[in-house]
Amino acid sequence: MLSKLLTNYEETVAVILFCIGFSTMLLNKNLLKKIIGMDIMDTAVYLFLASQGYIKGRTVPIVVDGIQSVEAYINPIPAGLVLTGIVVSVSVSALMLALCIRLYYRYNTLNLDEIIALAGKEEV
Amino acid sequence: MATPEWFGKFKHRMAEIVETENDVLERDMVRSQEIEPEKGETEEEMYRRIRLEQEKQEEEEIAKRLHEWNSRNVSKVSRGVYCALCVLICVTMIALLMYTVTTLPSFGSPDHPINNEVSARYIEKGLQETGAVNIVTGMILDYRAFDTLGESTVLFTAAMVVLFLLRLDSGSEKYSQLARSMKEAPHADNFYEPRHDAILQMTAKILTPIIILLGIYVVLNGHLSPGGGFSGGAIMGAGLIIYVTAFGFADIRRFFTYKTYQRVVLCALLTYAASKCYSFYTGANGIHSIIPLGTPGAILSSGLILVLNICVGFIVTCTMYAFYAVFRKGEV
Amino acid sequence: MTFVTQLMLLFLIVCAIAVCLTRNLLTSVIIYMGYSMIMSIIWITLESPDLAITEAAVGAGITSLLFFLTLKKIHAIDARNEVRRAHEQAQKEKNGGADDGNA
Amino acid sequence: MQFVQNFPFFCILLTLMGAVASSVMNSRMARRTTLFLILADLAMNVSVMIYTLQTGDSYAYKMGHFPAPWGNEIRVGVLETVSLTVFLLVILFAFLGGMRKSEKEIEPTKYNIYCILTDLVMLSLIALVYTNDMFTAFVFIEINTLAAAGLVMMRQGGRALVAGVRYMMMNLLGSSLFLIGCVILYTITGHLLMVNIRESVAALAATGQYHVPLTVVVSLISVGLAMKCALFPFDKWLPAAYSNSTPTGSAMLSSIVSKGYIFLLIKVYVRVIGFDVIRSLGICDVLFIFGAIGMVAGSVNATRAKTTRMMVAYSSVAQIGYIFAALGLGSEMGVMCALWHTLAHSATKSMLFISAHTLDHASGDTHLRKDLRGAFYRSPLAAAAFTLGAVNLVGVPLLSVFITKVTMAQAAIQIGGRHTVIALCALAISTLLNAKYFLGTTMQMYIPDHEHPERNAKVKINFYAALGLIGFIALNLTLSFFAQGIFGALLDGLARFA
Repeated sequence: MLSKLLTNYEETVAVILFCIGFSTMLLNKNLLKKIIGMDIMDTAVYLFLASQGYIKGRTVPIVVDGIQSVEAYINPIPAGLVLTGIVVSVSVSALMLALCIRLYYRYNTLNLDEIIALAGKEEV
Repeated sequence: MATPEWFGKFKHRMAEIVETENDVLERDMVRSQEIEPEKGETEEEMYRRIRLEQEKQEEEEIAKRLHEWNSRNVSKVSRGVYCALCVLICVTMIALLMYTVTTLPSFGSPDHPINNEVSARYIEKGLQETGAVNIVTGMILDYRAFDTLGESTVLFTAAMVVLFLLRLDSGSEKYSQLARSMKEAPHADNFYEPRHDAILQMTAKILTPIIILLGIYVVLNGHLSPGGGFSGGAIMGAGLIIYVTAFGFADIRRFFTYKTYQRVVLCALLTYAASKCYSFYTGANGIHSIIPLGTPGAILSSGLILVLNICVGFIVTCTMYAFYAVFRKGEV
Repeated sequence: MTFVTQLMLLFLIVCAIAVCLTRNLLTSVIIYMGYSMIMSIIWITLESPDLAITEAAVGAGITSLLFFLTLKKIHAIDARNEVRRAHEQAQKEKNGGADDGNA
Repeated sequence: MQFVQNFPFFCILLTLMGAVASSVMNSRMARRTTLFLILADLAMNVSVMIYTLQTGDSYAYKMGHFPAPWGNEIRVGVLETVSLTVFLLVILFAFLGGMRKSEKEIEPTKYNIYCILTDLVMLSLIALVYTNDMFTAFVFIEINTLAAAGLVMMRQGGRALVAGVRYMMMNLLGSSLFLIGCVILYTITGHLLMVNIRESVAALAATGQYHVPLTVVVSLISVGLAMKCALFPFDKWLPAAYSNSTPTGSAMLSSIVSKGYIFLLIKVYVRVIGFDVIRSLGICDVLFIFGAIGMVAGSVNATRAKTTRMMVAYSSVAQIGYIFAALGLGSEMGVMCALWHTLAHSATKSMLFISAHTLDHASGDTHLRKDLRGAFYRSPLAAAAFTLGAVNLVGVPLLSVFITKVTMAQAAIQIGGRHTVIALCALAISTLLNAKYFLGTTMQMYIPDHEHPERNAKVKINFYAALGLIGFIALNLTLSFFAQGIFGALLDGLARFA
């Protein structure tokens, strides 16, 4: 089992990164850290996906010299999906950072617990 | 207390440098408040005093609020339970996912389930069917174009929400308070403008054309080489950002305003949607598409993919620049 | 090549843990920028240059830039604290004797 | 191929183009565009619905020149079109009902962004209902999340922003879990298209290979979507998000955004994984338990809520619990019950939110439950709508939610054993609590306020709000009176859904 983990080292690292990101997002109180945690989580998923498409000894899926056999290129699908995913995650981070700035202007802090407590005291 | 003396001196010196730099800005800021210097005080000292007073007040207020918040019944027990629960969830998840990883085929081996007839067709017939030499581009902009249309929409949605959150309108009174706090915050960027930094401007003069040229290359060659609309657009956006950092917003307004942003994104996204409309409609109804695919490998080939790449490039450039501008000073 | 990849992956984990554990926000954002850069190298080793370009332009470029702008807006970078400490020290030196006497 | 079969695709593209075009319009034009888009989508969707009801079959529509496993496709059947028609009607009435009030609450220069976000929520809902591809589903989930976040924060006050950040945190966590679930599913099956995944999963389940990965996938996707719908342990963000938005925002969030995710979850269970496999994995029981706890916990919280909107929002938690408990029963009857409740709750809850906002406004911009005393005399129409929604959710016979409860009880009895006991207990407790808080609030509205007689004067509500409320009442009554026909159609659709 351990040897299998070592053979699939890319996936293993992706899983570890996913869990690091996940725990940062849950445990860290600072909003910025939560956002970074979320980004790490997303990149971990993309790493997992892209490592699935990799095949040893094959090259980039760009047709060279008219060679079009399956044996020559790696799987293009994961790369395409990851490309889409990266755009999604940059949009999400931009939105969250904008929200951070607004919250900071209002509450002068980025500690989420504190912000929630301060907001609770405001009038409805 | 064991800090060496030279370190203290160095720190002191650094602080002085930073301070003199800030003082120039302070002066403009405080001048508007019409405060007279106290007796026996130079102007310099007065600005420093006022600033320190303001800071102290601010910090005291924050400290007070923190104290209030702490004295409320923040139960440490529930926090502990929460942490323990999170750790438990994480450990369970890592175990389950690790186990899943062990059941997968080996890394780098060709017998993954995903290497099936789908990817085979992309590789074997992609060039003939889409005209794109770069199979990944052909896949995301032709075979799975619906996803990619959704992706551009995500970017558009995020841009709208960010503009909604951070754009300041002089017209509305209700949020003028926010506008004031953003524009007059001690370190707001409006105070830094225009700031003629010779080194930065020289570097930007050389770098900006190169970066933008690279971006254009990456966009236009999206179907031939690695890259495409999104990465090229991000590079061009970075070029614009460098330009604006060096020369200021007043300069970039000559050719890029909020209206430009709106119109470019509108045209690009509408073109994108319209061309996809055409290809989806013809595809589903079995009508032969009249758009020629051209010679593979030529720059003017692969039908709509080139147009789509250019559209995406424009959308991304403008959106990235808009993010930067709106983050920095609340307007595009 | 495998060795390099594995080293990079190890580095990735180290960076991720460091990002979570550093207290200073600026430091963690800079480490995150490095994380993105390493990620883009890993994309190259995985034969996906498209992703590498995108990650370098977006992850290490635009996203980090937005993080920095946010930090600036929330005063996490400014030298305010340093200035203040230096100023207080200078004050102390100016009327040093009295302060020491009180203490 | 007939021309009418193109309509779902037209809906998606038209809504997208309309949303993009609204970004350069002023608020008036943007509002008109949104209304036009809703009506156009509705018209197209009704014609597709009639077409599918006539043929009784579902069809796949290629998005592009390439057939299914290579290109994207959407799939249209009776179930999709009927549900979507109800959802679009809800959007229409919610938009009308909250139009004037939203205008006052939103910064005028940003009103067009509000319209754009409404369009985008609608777009992603249509795409989520029709999509036949897991990754497309993920992309549109993200659009839905971001646009809905904008709607949560529309009022820009401190509470709205905090509600927004809590909403975003939970939802992003949910999307990430959904994404990694999709990715692992793709890894072990090699497909993204739902029908192809089904075949591979059936093959894998038959060999017993990948039992644990499949369980992990299904639980990740379920937990991810449950977080986004605010199933019981993840429900902390919901009340703040729903109650601090604008009227249209709350109505859309409660009845459109979360329902899109539920529809997708049902699709994943029925079409992607297959219910026999789901049952063998044992995920159902977990969902059932949490759903049942949610039914009770949401109602208990609603009883203690001080403001009307909070009460309605907490009742949403309870109703989501109903849907998940019904799904967790793991039988066809259970899925039917969940689907029906998705529609019934969508129509009812948005009506409750719109009428609660109208009543609050009529009672002098109050929020508190106790201030609603005598509200009937101030705004009879809104009070009538609120009463209808309240009695409906309590489960008065002949109304739509009653059918849910009966179906659920039947399904639970069919299964027998512990399920029956738990389901019946949860149903009974939840119904009692529902009756307590909803009827308590409703009764109070009919008692005139003797201490302040001047408060009993009628307050004029604007034309559009009245239109929206009348539309909602009509929609709910239609769902109740023609329940048998609609239920039958849905049952037919479900058979062809897989």
